[in-house]
Amino acid sequence: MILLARLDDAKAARQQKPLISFNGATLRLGGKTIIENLDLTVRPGEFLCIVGASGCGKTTALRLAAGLYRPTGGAVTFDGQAMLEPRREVAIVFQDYGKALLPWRTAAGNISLALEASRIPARERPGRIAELLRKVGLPAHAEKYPAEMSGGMQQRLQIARCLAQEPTTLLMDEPFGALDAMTRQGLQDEVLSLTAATNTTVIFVTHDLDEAIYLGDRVVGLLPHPGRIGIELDVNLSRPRDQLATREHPEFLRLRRQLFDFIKATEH
Amino acid sequence: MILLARLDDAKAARQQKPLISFNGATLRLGGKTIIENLDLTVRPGEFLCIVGASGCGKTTALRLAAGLYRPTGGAVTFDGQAMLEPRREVAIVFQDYGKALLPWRTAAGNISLALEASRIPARERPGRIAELLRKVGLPAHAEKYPAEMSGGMQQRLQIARCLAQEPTTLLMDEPFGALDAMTRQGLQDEVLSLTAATNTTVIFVTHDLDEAIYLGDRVVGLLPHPGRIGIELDVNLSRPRDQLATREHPEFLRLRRQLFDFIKATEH
Amino acid sequence: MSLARTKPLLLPLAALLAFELWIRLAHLQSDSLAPPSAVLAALVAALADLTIPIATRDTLLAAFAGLAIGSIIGLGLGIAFGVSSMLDRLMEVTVEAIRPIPSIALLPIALIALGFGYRMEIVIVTFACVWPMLILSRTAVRGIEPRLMEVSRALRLTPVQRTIKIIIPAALPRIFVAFRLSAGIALIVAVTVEIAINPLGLGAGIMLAQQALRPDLMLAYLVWIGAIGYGLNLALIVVQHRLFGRAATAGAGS
Amino acid sequence: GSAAAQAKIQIGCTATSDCASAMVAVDEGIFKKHGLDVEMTPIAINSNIPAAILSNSIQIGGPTSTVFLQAVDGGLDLVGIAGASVMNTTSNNAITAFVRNGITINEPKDFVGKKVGAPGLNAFLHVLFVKWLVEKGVDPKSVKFVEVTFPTMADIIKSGSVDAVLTAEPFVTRMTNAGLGSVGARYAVELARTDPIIFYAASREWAEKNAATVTKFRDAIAEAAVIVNSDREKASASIAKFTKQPLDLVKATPPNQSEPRLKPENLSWWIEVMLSQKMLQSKLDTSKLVLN
Amino acid sequence: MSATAMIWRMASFAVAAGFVGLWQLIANLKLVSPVFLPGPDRAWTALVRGFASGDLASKLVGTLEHMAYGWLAASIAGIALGALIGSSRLMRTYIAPSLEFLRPLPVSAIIPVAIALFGLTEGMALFVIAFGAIWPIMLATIHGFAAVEPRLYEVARALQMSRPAVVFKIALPSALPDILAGMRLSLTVALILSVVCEVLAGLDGLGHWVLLSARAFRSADLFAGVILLGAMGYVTSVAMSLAERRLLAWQSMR
Ligand SMILES: Nc1ncnc2c1ncn2[C@@H]1O[C@H](COP(=O)(O)OP(=O)(O)OP(=O)(O)O)[C@@H](O)[C@H]1O
Ligand SMILES: Nc1ncnc2c1ncn2[C@@H]1O[C@H](COP(=O)(O)OP(=O)(O)OP(=O)(O)O)[C@@H](O)[C@H]1O
Ligand SMILES: [Mg+2]
Ligand SMILES: [Mg+2]
Repeated sequence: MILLARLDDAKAARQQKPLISFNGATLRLGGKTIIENLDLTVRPGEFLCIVGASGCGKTTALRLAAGLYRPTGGAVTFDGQAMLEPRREVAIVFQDYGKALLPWRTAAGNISLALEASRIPARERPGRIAELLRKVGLPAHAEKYPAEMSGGMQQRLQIARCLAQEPTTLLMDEPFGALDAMTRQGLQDEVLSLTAATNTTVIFVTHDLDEAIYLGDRVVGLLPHPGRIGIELDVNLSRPRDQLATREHPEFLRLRRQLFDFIKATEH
Repeated sequence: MILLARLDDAKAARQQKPLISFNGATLRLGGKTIIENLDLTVRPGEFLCIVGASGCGKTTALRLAAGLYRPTGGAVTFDGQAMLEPRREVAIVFQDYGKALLPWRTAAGNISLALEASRIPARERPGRIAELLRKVGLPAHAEKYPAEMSGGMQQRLQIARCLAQEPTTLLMDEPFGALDAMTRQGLQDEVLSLTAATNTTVIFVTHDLDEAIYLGDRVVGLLPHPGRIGIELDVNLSRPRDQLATREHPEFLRLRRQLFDFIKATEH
Repeated sequence: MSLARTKPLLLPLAALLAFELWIRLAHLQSDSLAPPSAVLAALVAALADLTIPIATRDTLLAAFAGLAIGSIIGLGLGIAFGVSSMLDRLMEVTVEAIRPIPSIALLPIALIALGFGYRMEIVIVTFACVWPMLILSRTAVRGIEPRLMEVSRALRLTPVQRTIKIIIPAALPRIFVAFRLSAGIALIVAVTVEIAINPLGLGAGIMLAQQALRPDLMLAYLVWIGAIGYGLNLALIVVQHRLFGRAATAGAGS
Repeated sequence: GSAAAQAKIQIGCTATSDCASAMVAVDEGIFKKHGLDVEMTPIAINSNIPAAILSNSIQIGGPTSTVFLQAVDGGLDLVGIAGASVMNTTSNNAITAFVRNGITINEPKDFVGKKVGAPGLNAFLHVLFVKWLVEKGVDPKSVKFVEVTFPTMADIIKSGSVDAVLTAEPFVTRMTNAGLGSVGARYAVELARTDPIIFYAASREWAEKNAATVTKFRDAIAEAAVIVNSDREKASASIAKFTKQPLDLVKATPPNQSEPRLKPENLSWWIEVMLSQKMLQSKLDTSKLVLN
Repeated sequence: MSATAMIWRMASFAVAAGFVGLWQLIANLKLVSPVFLPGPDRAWTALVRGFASGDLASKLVGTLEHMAYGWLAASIAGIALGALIGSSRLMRTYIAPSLEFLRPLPVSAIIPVAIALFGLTEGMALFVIAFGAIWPIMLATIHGFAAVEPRLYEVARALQMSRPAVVFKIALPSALPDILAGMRLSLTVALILSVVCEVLAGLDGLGHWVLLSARAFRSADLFAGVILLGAMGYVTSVAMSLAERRLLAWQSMR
């Protein structure tokens, strides 16, 4: 059911007008061009993955999409309007999870922040918080402060807070970087089913090629110095995906090899 | 040559007395037992990898080995003496790289800190710093401040600072978590050759099972709540290892499957 | 002068104008208040005949000397207390009991022990400057990212190295705030000592003007003191930007 | 000794006309004539003078009788060395209790329950006023005293925060002219005393070591006192110069009478009054208070 | 309070007692003239006598009231102004420079002006104390706002939080350690200024007691007042520590 719906969605999306689009976006920071002339569109409901070598500009591109940076050249638009400020329907999972949590609030309090921002009545919050904590595998840690949590737990907490926003668009910057393989796979599937169910648009930055292919409708590889698009691959793997079957699919392996060669070529 | 020497070393090591040993080490924090009755020994020159689910206590175990925590029960010894304070010959790569760098010093300045600590004369430092930056792939970023570097760059900078200490023991907490596959493989080989050349003892925490097997002489899997040893595997793969050949070796695949099953079993 | 530079002046100018009008219209007669125009005239006259410049030199000499000594002592103690919670706890009662003692209450004793002049004033300014420095630098040290302290432990930095290379730079922005605060306090205390006892500097000038029933001159001194403090603070802010430069701006994002 | 005589002598006084004799002696070169090198130091608050003397910041000071006696009572070893000013009809006339508009004082009893501002609690005017109340059979405890410095009196009377202030010229005239109230009582006139207001004092140690200097100082003060009492122009000029008050203002009020001689018995009335007001803890021996 | 905290406090008192012993020794050896430095024994006797006569107790209450109201007013105004300036560019350009001009004005010199404006009232005292005590709080708040981890402001932007929400949920809690340190300093400043007010404006309180004792050269009485001031400072600071420990519990976890 969901599988078919999603595929149809993807088809329909091709014709739809883009939700996020980079039109020749350029960004200079500290006298250096970090991103140059980036053209990229993301359709509503699409799951786009970005990969690339360390320092190539993935985080920067995501921050442009989030409205945290304004392009110094070209434009970034969301739903047809210039993206000059972050919007509430766009949630961002930051790469440096340790800094993005409020150290004086417990896990529950940190999630509550997002609920408060969307003016969810106080009595509804505890239920929502418990549900979200369960989703990211932290049901027993509601009363812990970030400093009392492991790196992976902090990362999951941040994801929970973003989900609390009930975003229509999710920007994730290496959200599973600190997680072990199992927890990671669980969360991958959680994010996939969640975004499929709510038709959420996702831009997902990762350095893990398998992850990018497993999750994405499309994978974009960035070239460094300055950041620009080096490769763009459509992922024609059926949904819902399966941790064993999908990863063994010949198409998966083909894409993996292609991306691997790309990344390898960009080093040095 | 090195290969043989290393194998012989490993053999000899079995008879040697341990460099680091946990003797029934227990740690309670905030009223909860995080690590319980941990028995583990690391021989001089050994490369030990620790894996385990998120929040199982890997970081905590490493901090015990580093002398950053004192066990509340049992003992942790280094070279026969209780490890009550960090020692200069033991370098630690922290998981939260963003917090472990001095934001007011440039990349070069951050590395310099370790050189200053070991009283390296000022005129020798620039050469050493350049060499270290090159090793971690950041030769062009000496004058950048941490806030101007990408996550992966910060992580590599921290590694460079630890190497600057010229440690006899290296404790690394998910040091490559923010790196793309290529950079990561390059650094894995760099660390391997470096530690082999200087016969450095390493405890390496990772959530990547492949990485653990590829790097380690031995892999330990921790069980959560409270953290204790669940599995211990010797990695009988020849050295030097090779990113392609080693990873395709049947022994590698066997170990991988074994670890995978272990981790899978620990989740719920 | 561009519009942006005049903006900060709008509020005080409006206030002064209102004050002038009020005094003139209400025909206020007071031995403590005078219209701003008269104050300005008195200020110009006192600047021209060098009484204010000389008094300023005397006050600043005492204030700076006390500030320097007090800041060093306060910083040293603040860092020590921030690093060693044992020392902090042991000294808590003593520090917290001595800190609130107003130096003005001890002035008669200070006068007998040290006499008039710079020495007494410097000692009292020092006493007053130690505490804000101590309290705020202690807070600053405690607020340092714990991971950085662990880095310094792991590198086995000596206590001196740790202080110079980690603690002070990490706490410096906050310490600087404390120093700016102390600079203001030093000026205030110096003037207060002069008003209460010490026959030199701006405070003595205020007292003399007041007793001579010259509210215009008294307020001129007051305005001048405000100007000095303002200039001092501005200078310190410039130094702050110089000191922290790109590291601070890079760290603070946009 | 002669060496000490050549050293500069600092004389500390408050900005009043009481030390006019010293001011005139400086201005007219009388000290110089007697071989003294003197400099006048303005001191803001009279009660700081004993401490200033003891710390050797000044060698000679002009404390009020009350400050001096309390200092000696507290254990400071001071001696009076020459007279400065004494109460007389003119000075007593200048002292009043000035009441604000809306308050009428017909007799001393009317002060009961009122809030009265004194320029210093337990200081000269306050002690006199309490003495007056006691003599008129009013319990001083029934009056609430607060401290109000001279320069703020006009503003405070106007604001109605106090009902009356104990004050002196030129403030009486200024406040009357400004229409802030009226004179409620001339208590000093009614007491009609002629005891010292302020006299020159030094530490006993210094005075005994510099006996010759003290003699020269007394001679110079005696000479200057004549000018103060007879030549208002000169006196006013010197006072204005020292206090930085406008000359017109100074001229408007006659300076307090200078009286260079100081005898031990001059202090006995003060001792008695202060004892009765519980301001002294011991019975002081007048003979030790003044250097002969 | 836990047992260990109790032991530490006892140890701290023991250290303070050591200092008192030293003071007694100095007094006994007459290193300083007993006229100015009475031993703790004489000061204690004077303290007991003062309380027995009921005088000292009423003065204590007077000072406590001045301090408490002044400090509260300063805290509320300081945090509000600091938050406004720290979070609004408009305020920074229009208001901050004027405040920087007022900051160095010595309270002792403001008092005559305040009396002219407010009369000799408790309101005047409140104004003067708050005027002096506001700066540490305001400065600390502004700095605390500036030092918030930039990533947290980005989180707030991403959540489209309203400006009040950003102030109350992100900036204020993050600045809380700084603000509390500022409030702690201000508490002392408020106490000192209460005394200054009492001394210079003749309001009833310990400051006046100390002043009269100093004027009457009763050093034992003076020290009795000083001891009370120290004790007040200590008690209020302990209360402050308790509040800090509660409010900053998260900080000790780091
Ligand atoms: N300071 C602390 N106080 C209380 N509990 C803590 C503290 N630090 C860690 N813990 C708890 O100890 C457990 C182990 O944490 P640790 O950081 O060692 O996990 P980890 O294995 O490194 O996980 P990850 O892979 O996610 O980094 C977690 O459940 C965490 O909540
Ligand atoms: N504030 C800044 N000022 C100057 N240069 C910056 C700034 N932020 C990032 N850069 C530079 O921009 C480049 C891209 O950084 P970015 O963080 O986008 O990389 P990334 O692709 O996310 O890398 P990683 O995978 O390591 O996180 C890097 O070379 C970095 O040094
Ligand atoms: Mg990045
Ligand atoms: Mg960890």
